[in-house]
Amino acid sequence: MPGFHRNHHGSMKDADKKRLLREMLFARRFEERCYEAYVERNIGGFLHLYPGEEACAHGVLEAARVGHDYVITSYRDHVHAIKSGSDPRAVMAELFSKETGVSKGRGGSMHIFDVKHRFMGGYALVGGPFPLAAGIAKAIRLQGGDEICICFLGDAANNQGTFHESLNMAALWNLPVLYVCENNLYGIGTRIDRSTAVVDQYKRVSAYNIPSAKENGQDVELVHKAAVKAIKHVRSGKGPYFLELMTYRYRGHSMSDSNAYRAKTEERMWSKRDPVIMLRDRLIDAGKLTLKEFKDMDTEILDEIEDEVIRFAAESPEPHIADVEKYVLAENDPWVRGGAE
Amino acid sequence: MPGFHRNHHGSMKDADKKRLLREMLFARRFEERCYEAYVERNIGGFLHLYPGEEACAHGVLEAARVGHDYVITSYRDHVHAIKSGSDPRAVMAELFSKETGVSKGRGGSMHIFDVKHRFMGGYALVGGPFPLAAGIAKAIRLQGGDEICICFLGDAANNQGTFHESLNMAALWNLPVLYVCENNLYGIGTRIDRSTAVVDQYKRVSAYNIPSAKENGQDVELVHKAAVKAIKHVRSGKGPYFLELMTYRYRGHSMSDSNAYRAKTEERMWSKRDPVIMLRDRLIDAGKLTLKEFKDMDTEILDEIEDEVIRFAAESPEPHIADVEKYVLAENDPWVRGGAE
Amino acid sequence: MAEIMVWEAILRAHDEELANDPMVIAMGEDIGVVGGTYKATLGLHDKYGEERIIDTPISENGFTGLGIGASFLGVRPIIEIMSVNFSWLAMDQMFNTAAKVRYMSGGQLQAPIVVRSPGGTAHQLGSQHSARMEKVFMGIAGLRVVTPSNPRQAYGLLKSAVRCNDPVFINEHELMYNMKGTVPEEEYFHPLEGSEVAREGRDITLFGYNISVHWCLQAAELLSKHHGIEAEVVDLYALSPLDRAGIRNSVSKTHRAVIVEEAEPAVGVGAEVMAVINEECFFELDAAPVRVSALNVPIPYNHALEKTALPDANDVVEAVRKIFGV
Amino acid sequence: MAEIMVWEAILRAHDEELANDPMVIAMGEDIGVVGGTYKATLGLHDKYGEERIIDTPISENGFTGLGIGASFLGVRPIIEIMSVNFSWLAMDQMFNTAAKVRYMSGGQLQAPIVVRSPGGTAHQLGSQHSARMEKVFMGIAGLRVVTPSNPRQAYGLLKSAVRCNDPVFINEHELMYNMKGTVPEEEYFHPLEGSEVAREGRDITLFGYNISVHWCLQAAELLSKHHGIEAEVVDLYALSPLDRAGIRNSVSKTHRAVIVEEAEPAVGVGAEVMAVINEECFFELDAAPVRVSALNVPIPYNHALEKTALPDANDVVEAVRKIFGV
Ligand SMILES: Cc1ncc(C[n+]2csc(CCOP(=O)(O)OP(=O)(O)O)c2C)c(N)n1
Ligand SMILES: Cc1ncc(C[n+]2csc(CCOP(=O)(O)OP(=O)(O)O)c2C)c(N)n1
Ligand SMILES: [Mg+2]
Ligand SMILES: [Mg+2]
Repeated sequence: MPGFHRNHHGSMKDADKKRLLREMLFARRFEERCYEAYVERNIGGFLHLYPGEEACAHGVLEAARVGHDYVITSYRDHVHAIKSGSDPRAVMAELFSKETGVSKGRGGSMHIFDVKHRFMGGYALVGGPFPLAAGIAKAIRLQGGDEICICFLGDAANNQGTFHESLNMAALWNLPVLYVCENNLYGIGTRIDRSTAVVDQYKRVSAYNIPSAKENGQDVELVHKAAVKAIKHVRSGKGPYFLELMTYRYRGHSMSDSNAYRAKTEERMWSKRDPVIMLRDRLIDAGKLTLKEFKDMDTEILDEIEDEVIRFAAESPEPHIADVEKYVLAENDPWVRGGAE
Repeated sequence: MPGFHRNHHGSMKDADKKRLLREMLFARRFEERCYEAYVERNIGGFLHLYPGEEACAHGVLEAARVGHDYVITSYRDHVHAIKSGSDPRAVMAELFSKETGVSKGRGGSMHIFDVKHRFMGGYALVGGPFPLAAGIAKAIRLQGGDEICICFLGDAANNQGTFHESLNMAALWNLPVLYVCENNLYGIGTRIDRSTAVVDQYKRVSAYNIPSAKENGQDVELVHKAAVKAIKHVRSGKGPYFLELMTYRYRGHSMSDSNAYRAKTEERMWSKRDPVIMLRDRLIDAGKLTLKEFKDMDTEILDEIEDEVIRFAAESPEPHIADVEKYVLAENDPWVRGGAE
Repeated sequence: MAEIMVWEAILRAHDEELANDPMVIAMGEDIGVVGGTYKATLGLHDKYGEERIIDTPISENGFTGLGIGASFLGVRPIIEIMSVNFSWLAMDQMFNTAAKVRYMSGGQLQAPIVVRSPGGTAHQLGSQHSARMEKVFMGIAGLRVVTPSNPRQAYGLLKSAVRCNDPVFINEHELMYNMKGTVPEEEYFHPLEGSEVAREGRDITLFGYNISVHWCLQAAELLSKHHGIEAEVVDLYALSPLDRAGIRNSVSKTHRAVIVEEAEPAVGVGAEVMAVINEECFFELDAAPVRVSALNVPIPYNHALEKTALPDANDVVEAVRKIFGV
Repeated sequence: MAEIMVWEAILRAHDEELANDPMVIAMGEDIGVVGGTYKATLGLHDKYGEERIIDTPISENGFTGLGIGASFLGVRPIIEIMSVNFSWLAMDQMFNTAAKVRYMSGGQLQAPIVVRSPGGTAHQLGSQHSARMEKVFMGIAGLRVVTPSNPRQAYGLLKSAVRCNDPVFINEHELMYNMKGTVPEEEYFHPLEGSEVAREGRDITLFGYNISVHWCLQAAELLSKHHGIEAEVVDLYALSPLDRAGIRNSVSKTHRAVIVEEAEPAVGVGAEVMAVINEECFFELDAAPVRVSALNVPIPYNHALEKTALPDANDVVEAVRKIFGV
């Protein structure tokens, strides 16, 4: 299992870098294994994978207090949950639609929830989390804590009206929310400049007087550094912040997408900026890691995923059919009868 | 009746100024008479009046080709319709809910429609017209005409998601639409800085790369000049434009609003910038008008409103009750039966 | 028992719940400084401050979603949507998030929000301000829908809704805010499920809710006076879930039913109550159940047309006379 | 008669209507370059260009409103909403504008848009991608709602919807895009009102629409084979307005009715058809009409739970057996 040490300061120690490398590699392998499990028909529904974008979630959440700060995102959510503290076994069990899944097999890939780790989901409506995140931040303010809410969303989501409405309210009420735009240049098959008049997302938030920055989303160290600054701003009570991370998804939007709309040259160019390889090579160049160690780490991860994660998911029980009507409404809520008597 | 000569060039001739003065005074008196008619219970429903803001509609539409360009706005719509070419008698008849009303008595104050003058309504959902205006502009492009669409909306409407969505599409697709923000500093009783993070509305549209300007909305000559520039931009095929006009409504938001939330000092300050008085005094100072002439004009207008407008509205017939189910769906549409046979 | 108006009842419920729990907040357009279009939050901004009594921008989906997000952490927002017509803008967050989050999170999250909105046709507000949308809200699993017909219910339903752990939509009526009625002096929580017999009768059941309860009561008086027909009036203050037992009990007694709804008929309260009757006590029926509904039109501005489009007590009387052939 | 799939039928209708009238356009998310999530617009971007085949930003209320505005000037937009769940975001423009503009303008404007959307539960898409919302659309005056059960209807309904001067919502089904069927070679316009008898029978009427027609047909075969019950299957491809005469005619013949709907029951197609039966031919009934519906739950991801939540042909068979006591 990846560890969950935290790192809230600008620069990173070698040990942290190595841990992050392992976490990102784990995330990569986890997602690749999901792909296979989908082909094997152990996972159903829509499946949106994260390979290529690992540095975004890892760099940002490395700078957060996971388990303390609230995290919310879209359907592309497995890795964010795991980095927030979710047990990868419970995430995989969810994908296998098992009762041991984080969402008890009711949610599926797009609806990973793990509230004890303050991972608040997993939403499938593009733009849906923008106001929810502002609301979580509003609750934090009312409750007087020093948590912040971190909301990850895609670039194309920013064209939804909720973006505008939520960012205005977040700024107006000075809410402790960090919006992270994972700009992978596409919303499904539509390239950003074909959907969006101003492609620099970090510039759009000047309409709300929200400070913002743009960063290379493939370099986990740069992401981390930018996130440390952003989080410091938000936690100190200065209101919302917007961080745009330039990244790329290797696979299709979801399993049914062939990526035909992307130029192969573009894909090749981005594959040279692989976040895992970049960090690996940096550590090797600095003499902190050998290729052999990396390969061993990889083998270990693959084994762990197979022996622990997949096995747990596969062997877990399904929900009871009789429970199908559970969780629609609160159980035995006394106010339904007008009070406790 | 006010005339509808057009004026598409920067500066205005004296005759035009005098005509505009008359039109604005007519608009003022028309609205004040609506107020009385409401108290007299000849007008029902919600009634939103325009006194104080006359220079906005008049300055902008003076620069447009009325009857050729499309105009669309919110519930505060009587004056925009009249300046677009609607017969004031038919507008008043609408408010009196008569069959001779522009919308045949079905619409009411918030739903003035006069399509033969290309006045496209009159909508009661705040933010609703933003995408409709972009759509009209899209149709213009498809049909290859040189019309533009002019959309008037309030400042508070800009917090609606449709603002963001529509302005992005208008910019992206280079649509011939002019958005005019009548910034009267309030959305009902909420002051702009209590609802909006960036109070300078013309700055918000940089998020869509839309050129914009801000102008004193009380001075019809300045408004006209700014509108000439804006309309030239839009009509020349350069895409959308956003014009913010700073103005003030004298009355409450609607008839049920007492204005209690506004400081009397603020109201007094704005009353000194009255668009009608400002233009009147300017013409008097320049020796182009005497106070006597102005007073005669006023009397003439008041008589005209009473003798022609109100009388027409009062004497017109109500819709037939039997027609209540008319206009729900198209009549005798052959495609309902699968074609013309 | 004090005689107060519906708006005062709603205000009192707000005030008590705000005083009771610091996590209760109120939000909506012009509910703060102005005190609300219908005065339901009058004075609360001064009393509880702007962190808890929140004037929102005109961003219905945004602020509803914000309220839902806050509710995940235990905040209990009472959200006013100024007119139900505007709620179309907020349906995404209400239905895609609030109504589903408990289920899709496997019970980890809940969205205990209250959304209040005037949901009927008032006088001459025209097509875009006269929708009656209770039927839209009551068709979606995961949301409770209640609708008060008097100040007591308006007070007690809001109080229970605030405390209940489910999202609750409260369908109010613009024409009823000034309606008077008695409300207990002591604190009172109205059940969110069930129905009330507003008038006992043996010959036929008139089902109403919100404003149509009053049309039913008027009709019942007229029927009694002029035709000797004693109608039972059942007040369906809970629209979701509906009180199947209450519906069955009354129809099993009277063997006839008329459902009175303010909305156009298709897939409405009338249809649903008829379906419940068909399912629960079809063979108890001595006559076909009838619905009295609005015409299937957007609401016109003209007053006479508007009146024609909407049902009233006379339409109820006519429907009952037709059933009895009198 | 060619055998083609539903998506091919929809594509053919698009293509013919685009060729027929330069004011016909198509718009929606990923309908252009990609050709549509379900291929309903495949190849049209190349053929008709990006001014007419428009990839929109993810702005459902915005682009629906834009389509409506364009339709005021005679443009005929075919708007795809990628999944009906997202249509909550566009309801404001659909209902507050498109459905009401003819009325409130006194007949001066009309909004001849077509909105198409897959509106059923597919396989394991979870709560936020599995709503069945036909009931929401069919309850509001001013909008037509149709829902094809086969390629012929999918083709012919879209063609008529494009030409019709009313706004039309077409409720499609994600699981049906690859369903095959015959479509006339020559141009064909399907009526936007009415119903079709998909199978003749004398003992009971099964009412279905869209996917549930197929459950009804399967059930009818099973009932005939195992129980000697000959069910008539009526395909309600028009949900608004409903075919009251068609409903009456069939029930007057069979005297029994089951309505099969994919959605949770409250205020749904089942309730409305039951209400129509009660109004049109109550005394023709030999048994209480029954609705077969989904459970009243958001749709779970787990496949077995999902299957449990939804009705199928076996549930229809069970309902009929219960009616006949066999
Ligand atoms: C409201 C809504 N509209 C449309 C969709 C369909 N959809 C799912 S993901 C997606 C693209 C989103 O792109 P982006 O925000 O850039 O995120 P990415 O998938 O690239 O991470 C679309 C259109 C949806 N789920 N919800
Ligand atoms: C969607 C929607 N939300 C709320 C309202 C209620 N409402 C009507 S006007 C208004 C204020 C609008 O202010 P602004 O846009 O500044 O226009 P102004 O009235 O000042 O001209 C509000 C909140 C509405 N009509 N529609
Ligand atoms: Mg993207
Ligand atoms: Mg304003």
